[in-house]
Amino acid sequence: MMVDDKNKKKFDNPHYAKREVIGPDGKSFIVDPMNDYFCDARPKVHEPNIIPAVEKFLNWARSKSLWVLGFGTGCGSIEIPPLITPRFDVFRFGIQMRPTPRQSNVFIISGYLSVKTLKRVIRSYEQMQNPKYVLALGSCTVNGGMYYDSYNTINRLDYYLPVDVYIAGCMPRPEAIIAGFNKLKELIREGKGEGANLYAKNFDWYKANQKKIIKDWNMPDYNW
Amino acid sequence: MVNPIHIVSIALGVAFALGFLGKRDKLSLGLVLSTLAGMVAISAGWFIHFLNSSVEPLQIFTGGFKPPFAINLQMGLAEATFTLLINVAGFLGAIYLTKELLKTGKNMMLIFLVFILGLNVMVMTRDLFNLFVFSEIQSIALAGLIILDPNRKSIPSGFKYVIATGLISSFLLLGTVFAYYFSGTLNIDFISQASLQYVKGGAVAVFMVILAVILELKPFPANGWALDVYESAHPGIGALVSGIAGTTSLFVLYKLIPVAPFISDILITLGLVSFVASNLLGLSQTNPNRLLGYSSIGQLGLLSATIGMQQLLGDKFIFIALTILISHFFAKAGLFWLSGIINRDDIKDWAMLRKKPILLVLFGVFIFSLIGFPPLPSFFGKWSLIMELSAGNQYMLVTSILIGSFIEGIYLFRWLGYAIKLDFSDLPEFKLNISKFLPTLTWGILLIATGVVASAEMEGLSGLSYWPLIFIAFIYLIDELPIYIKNTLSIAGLAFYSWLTLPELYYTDMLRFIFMGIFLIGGILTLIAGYAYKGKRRGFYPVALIMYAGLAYIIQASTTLEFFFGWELMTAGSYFLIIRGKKSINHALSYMLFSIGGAYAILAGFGITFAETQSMLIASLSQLSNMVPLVFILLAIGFMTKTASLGLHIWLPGAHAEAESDVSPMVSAILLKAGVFGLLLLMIAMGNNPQIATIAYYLGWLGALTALVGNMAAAFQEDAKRLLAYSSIAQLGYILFALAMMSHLGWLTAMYYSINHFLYKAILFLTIGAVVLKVGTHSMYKMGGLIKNMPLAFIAVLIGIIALSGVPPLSGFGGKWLFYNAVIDKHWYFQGIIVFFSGIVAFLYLYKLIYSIFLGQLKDNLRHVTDISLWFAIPIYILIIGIMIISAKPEWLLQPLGKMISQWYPNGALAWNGGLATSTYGYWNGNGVMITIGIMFTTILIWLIVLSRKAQKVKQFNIVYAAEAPQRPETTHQSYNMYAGYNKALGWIVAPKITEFWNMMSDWILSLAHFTRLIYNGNGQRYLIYILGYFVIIYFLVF
Amino acid sequence: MDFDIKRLGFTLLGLLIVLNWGLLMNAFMRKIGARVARRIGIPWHQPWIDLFKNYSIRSQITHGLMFYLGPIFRLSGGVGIFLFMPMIITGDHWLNYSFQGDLVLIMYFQFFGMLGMALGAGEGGHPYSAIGISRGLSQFTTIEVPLTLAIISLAIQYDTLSLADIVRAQQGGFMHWSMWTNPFATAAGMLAALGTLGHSPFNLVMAPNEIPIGPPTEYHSTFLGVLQSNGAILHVVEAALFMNLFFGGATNWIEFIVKTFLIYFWSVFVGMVFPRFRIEQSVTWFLKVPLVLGVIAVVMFM
Amino acid sequence: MTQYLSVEFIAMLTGFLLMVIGVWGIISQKNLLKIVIGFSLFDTGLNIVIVSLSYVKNSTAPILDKAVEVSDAASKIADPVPQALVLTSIVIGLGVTALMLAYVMRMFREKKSLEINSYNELKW
Amino acid sequence: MKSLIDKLGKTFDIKDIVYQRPNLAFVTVSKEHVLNLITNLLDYEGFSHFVLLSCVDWIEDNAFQLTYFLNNPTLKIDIAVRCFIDRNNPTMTSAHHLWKQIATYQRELKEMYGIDFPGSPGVDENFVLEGWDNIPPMRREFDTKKYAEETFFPRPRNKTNDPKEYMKSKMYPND
Repeated sequence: MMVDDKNKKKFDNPHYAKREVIGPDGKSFIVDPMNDYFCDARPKVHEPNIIPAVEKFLNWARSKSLWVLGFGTGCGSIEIPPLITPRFDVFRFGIQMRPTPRQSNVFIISGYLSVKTLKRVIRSYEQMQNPKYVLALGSCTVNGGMYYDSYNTINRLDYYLPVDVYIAGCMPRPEAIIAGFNKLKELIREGKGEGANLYAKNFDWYKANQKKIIKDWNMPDYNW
Repeated sequence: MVNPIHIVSIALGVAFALGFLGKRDKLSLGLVLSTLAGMVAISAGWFIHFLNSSVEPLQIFTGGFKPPFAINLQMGLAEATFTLLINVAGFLGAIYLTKELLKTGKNMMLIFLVFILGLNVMVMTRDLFNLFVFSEIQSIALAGLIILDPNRKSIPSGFKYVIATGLISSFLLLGTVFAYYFSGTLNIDFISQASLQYVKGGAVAVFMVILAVILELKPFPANGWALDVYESAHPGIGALVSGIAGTTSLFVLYKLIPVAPFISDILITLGLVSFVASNLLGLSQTNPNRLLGYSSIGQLGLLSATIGMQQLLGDKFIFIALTILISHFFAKAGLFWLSGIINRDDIKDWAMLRKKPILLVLFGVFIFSLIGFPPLPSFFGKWSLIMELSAGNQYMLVTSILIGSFIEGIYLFRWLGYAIKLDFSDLPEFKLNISKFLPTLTWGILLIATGVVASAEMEGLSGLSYWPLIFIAFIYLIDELPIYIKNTLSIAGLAFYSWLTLPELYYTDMLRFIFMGIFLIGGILTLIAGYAYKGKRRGFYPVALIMYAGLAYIIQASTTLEFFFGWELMTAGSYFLIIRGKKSINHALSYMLFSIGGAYAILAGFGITFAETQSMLIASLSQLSNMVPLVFILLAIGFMTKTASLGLHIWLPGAHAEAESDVSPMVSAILLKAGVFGLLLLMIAMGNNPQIATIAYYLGWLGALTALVGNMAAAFQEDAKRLLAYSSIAQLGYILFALAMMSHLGWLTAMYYSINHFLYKAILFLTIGAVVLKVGTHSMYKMGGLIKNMPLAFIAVLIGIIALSGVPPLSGFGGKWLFYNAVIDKHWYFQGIIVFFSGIVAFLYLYKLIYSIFLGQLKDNLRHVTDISLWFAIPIYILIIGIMIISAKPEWLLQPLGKMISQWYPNGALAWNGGLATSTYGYWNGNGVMITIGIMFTTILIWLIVLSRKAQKVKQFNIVYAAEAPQRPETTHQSYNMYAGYNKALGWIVAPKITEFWNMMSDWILSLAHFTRLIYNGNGQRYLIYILGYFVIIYFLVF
Repeated sequence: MDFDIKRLGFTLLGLLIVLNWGLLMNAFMRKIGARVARRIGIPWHQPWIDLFKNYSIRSQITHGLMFYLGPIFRLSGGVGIFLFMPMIITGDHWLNYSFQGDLVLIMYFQFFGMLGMALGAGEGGHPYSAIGISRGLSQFTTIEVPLTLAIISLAIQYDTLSLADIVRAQQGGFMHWSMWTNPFATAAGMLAALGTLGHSPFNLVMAPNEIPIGPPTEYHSTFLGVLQSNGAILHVVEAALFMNLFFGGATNWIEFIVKTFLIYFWSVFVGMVFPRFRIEQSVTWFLKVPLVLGVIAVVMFM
Repeated sequence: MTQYLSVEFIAMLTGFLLMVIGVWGIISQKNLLKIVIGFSLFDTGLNIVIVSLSYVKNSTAPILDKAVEVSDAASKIADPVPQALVLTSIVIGLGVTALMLAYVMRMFREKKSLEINSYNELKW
Repeated sequence: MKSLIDKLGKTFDIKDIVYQRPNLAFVTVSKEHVLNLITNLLDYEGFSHFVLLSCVDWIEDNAFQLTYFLNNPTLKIDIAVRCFIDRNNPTMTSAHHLWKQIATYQRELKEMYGIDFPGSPGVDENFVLEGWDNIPPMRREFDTKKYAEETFFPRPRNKTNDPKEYMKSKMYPND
């Protein structure tokens, strides 16, 4: 059965539609929320510090202070709380949870990502500041895992976000996650944790992939 | 000089001649009018004659015999005055009734003429029986006039009138005859010489005579018949009944008092009961004519009481009685005439007056005259009355007069409020008939003129210059000109006055200099903002200037009368300023009521002072030795109505919040300081008295609680201006607290706070007012994010709130520092704690104010709002410069203040070393702190700019929103009920108990009024029973 | 005001010491918290690393001028209190700029940073910021009540509002401390300190679980770095305030460090034991026992 | 005892009695006409009282003619003043009564009722 | 239970009665009578609790089967009322006036199967999917694997093993 026009759903968020409002002086004007309420600048590539020694030191500091965004996207998020229990205690490694993406550096995509969640993930990722790292957890983020044929779950995360470390398993145990963090630290110290710049460089490609599956794209291209 | 008998003769002659004129009504009317004019001329001639020379009164003996064999009339100054009043009123009343008289024909004109004639003879006659005859003639004529406007209502009321007056005159006749029987004469003078009160039976005779006259004055409750006449008769007739018939009866009463001197005491009681009760009943009236009837009866009651007080008042009696009488005479007739012009049955419809603004002005003049505002005559009358009564230690009388006046104020100002504020678009257009307008206008002008004449008679008013008032009158005359001309002139006027007074005050009196500076400079600054308004802004400048004139008078006053004059003038001006706001009808009324109440407290206080010291100088307050606490409390209550201390504050929030944008700072930053100034004067004068210390202690607590409740309530407001208004209450609470400390540091704090509060509250109110003008709403939660549109306003508010909150380095901190030192110095720790606590509560509302308006989310409809008007920005930034100077160089302000206060409290002064102030406890270097913080702030700013100079500028929805994006700014702006948790915890402190208390009071009074008025059940017979009962009861009271 | 380069130098050195001690103290406290939960916890140098990390973030966003100025106000507030507070009482070197104002100045200067931060966070436009601020301000109003009572009690006791003089009056031995001479004021003040230092149960302002870290929700990178620096300074300085008021001040840096550590530890210790209060609970809590203690303290010296 | 049987006393008593009856009529009767009659009675009583006051026993009318010399007029004639007064009073009483009746007429024309209770729209 | 069904059978044309458990029965009625039946059950038989509304796609029979699952909380018995609707014209009367929450189920069915419930509040709004513009995904003619391969950039697989064979070769290489 094909979808006829009558049943075609409106994808626009009614709150973001252009609207005519009347100002206090009685003049009416158009408010376009997408332009007026959101910044639509493109992300910039932030080059590393020109002095290699300084950059090396800063990378060391970054690797020792990984602030993780507390955003559980899928079933794998159940594996994250054990990390901060006495048994695993990732605080030892300079890893801690932050409740807001503004202050976080690491985004753990914990398991399968539905299209709906992907939209939120993209928004949160873009709200994080450069440098930022993505840790993809579980086979679902590698190839879709058991949801490989689902109509609503992505298969490969790296088409949508630059992934620094994949941690395989369904689900990976906390030890595996710690191992993943160690790998991430190595990468950062080697200066390879430039996911944010990669994202900015290949912005159009990522955006095209994201928009291909997110049909109701009702947000600016880059969520500052 | 024409013999006064010709007043009678020509009136009678013309009355008879009218019968020969046939149907020629216009001619008849012309004849009647010219007759009345002739009568006016005769009485005016005699009036001038007696005014110029102190000649003996003229005695006219009819029939050539001397009394007791013939009737004699007397023409003296009093008679000339009253006949003049009667005849002028009759003449103008006839002009007013031209149309009606022409319609009903010459019979009515005849009756009208006879009515005036009867009144004239009643005034002049010295014969008791003659008095009876002419009073009957007058009543019969009046009974005829009542059906001039024949409607369903006037006929029964006329009938009630006829039987009631018939009964009353029968008593008069009976009394007259018995008086004759016992004294053998009918001449009043001979009867009084016969001292009938000592003769058995003779006393009853004169009692009957005098009581009949009293009953003619319609005392409560034997007055139902008169009220019906007032309500149903044509207002033109009502004017005559209330104005001249009442006046005549009063004169007759005055004339007859020597016959029965024993009645004086009971007369005072009867009069005051009538005064208070009628005014109380007036509260629940909606029909303007009946309302005026109640008011008339009340005034007649007051006047008859005044006649009873003849002995108490001594020399002043004539002046007092005459000023109050004339106020009543002009105002009541004028109001009735206005009622006839409007011709509506509900006082709410009087908003119609606004279609002809001159009528509204007249209405205002009449109302203010009845209440007794300067410069109208009754102001001086009431002042002298209270002074003299206090001097005689008649405090009960003072109290009841003030209570009655206060109740009268309630309904009169409610009515005035209706006329000024209610919507009048639905009401019909009306034509202003010149014959109706002219008499009314004449009355208004005469009222003001007599006020000016009366003021010249007053002692203790010499220090006041009338030039400001003349200037204001001039501004009123050019009201039609565009706003910038009037504004410029007003500013120039204030500037000129400042130039005239300030330099002189600077060298002579620092205290007055500071307050004068706040009033005048503040006035100029707030007026600058007025340029932002478009159009003509009718009526704004005169009233604003009246307020400033009143304030200036207060400062310059050296006598209590001058002070009170200025105080009442300021109240009147500010009332009109407040009532200009959009929804301020009720707020203005409650402001006025609290103000009148406060003013009467002040009046009573001054009266007691006068009683003891026999001096009207303000300085005489300090010489008081008896009843010091009472005077202090009375005056303090009066002043605290203006400073809106807890309990007396409920008028303020609404009044300030609803006022116009540039009026709010006038009434908040400037006007409230008048109360502070009053308190200061009071404490300077009486502070040395040891009895005051206890009261001051409680005042301190009151100030602290005011501060707490004000700030707490401000934190829970959603209306920006209401928030600031509550903040004003709290700030004035601080000042009251500091004043009550009565120590050097306490007063320094109070003065410093007064100046600071003026600066930052003017900034805040002006800015918020300007913002409100731009965004069109007071509700803070409807604003938000305006910082980008209105940077100027934001900076102003930021400076304002930093200064208000007392955060260093701005000037507010100085106040807090002084406060700590003063509190510890005075050992008022617990009050101090409450004050500090409330100071911190202030952060709640200050943050809410700036956040809800300028930060957070910008709303759809405000996206294109522009910055505040330049005309607002100019005064705001001038004030900001003032704050900055005081903050950086506090010693420039504090040193002279300290020097001034050392006059009264030399101990505990601050020691200054450059910018470093040292008290007994601590030290503070305002200058150094400012520099240190400035350098540190700049350093950190530079550091952050170096680090994050490339920050991406984002827009309002680019926030972390739990992985979503906000949908609407309205739902994202966290402002409404911002301190819900705090409200849950401590909101009980600001439960509106005080408002409930006042509401309960007003409910009680209203239900009492309603309950009492049920005695007038409309049955004429019942009214007769009241008359008889009154007669009997008074009889038993007297004998 | 004469410019005095030596004083400036000592003050800056003192600031550096306080900053580093504050960071270290934060690490210690978190370590203690971890040990209570039977964890190992962060390395002792973690705060420095976090600070470096935050200053090294490459991109920033700003919501506007006031957002930008907020952290500056905040840090100025922290540093300002430091400047106006005598640190080491012996000698003249570590008195900072306390000759410019007394205890009242310090009390009210606390608000400078709070207000600026609140304004900056407000411009961020985030509702959580406003919620956090409204809670913080609400709580602060009543925290100040017992604190003010305690301070007034001390001012009556020592007949001065000068902090340096209060400290000097406590010199001469352990038993001269206000803690012994004025125990009720100390008790009231230390209970108020729980609120001032903002640990559980009075940490509703930040409340990471419900309104993600409250006012600074939108702050990140360098802005957050500034806020962190301020946090380190402020914790030490506020502990130093209580030290000066109640515990005899400090005559050398060792004493300073020990005393501030213990005072700060007091709030952490309580925080470890008690869960978070709701806002109306925390607001009214200070008006119960601490208020009574403060009133007793004042009455004793009246 | 004899003084109570004198003419002037009986006249005065009658007058007062009439006044009381009149007042009773005014305040108790509901019919407008009866009220007017009551008033009239009251008035008449009043006039009788006035006349009774001027009564001097064994004296003549106050007319100065041959019967009464000017010199002993004061002792011979009745007091003339109350008589003059009573004339005026009667005239005025008549006027008032007429006015009342006129009012009653118009009221009746207006409402077709002579009941005083039906004319109390104006109250309070 | 049985008596209830019998009683209902007198009024309604009930077919295919299945007594699943002592306290659960499935009944089938025609599309037109479903609403009458559940209204009757709600109003007279005390089935005040609406449990769920579900759908089965019988593509072979060209029909959707709707199941209204009701519960009687006092007697603790459940009844499930089934009906078949035409697959080509999937429209059903809305029952949101009986229980408000049915609207949500109907919204879900609209999204997942394309069954329309005219008049049901918000029936056209997104339920789970955002921006779905293909045929409703729970219809059996929708090939979800094909869709996923076309849309989600499947990662190319290096090698596929049949688990049974692979394990066998690993564990029992000799067999």
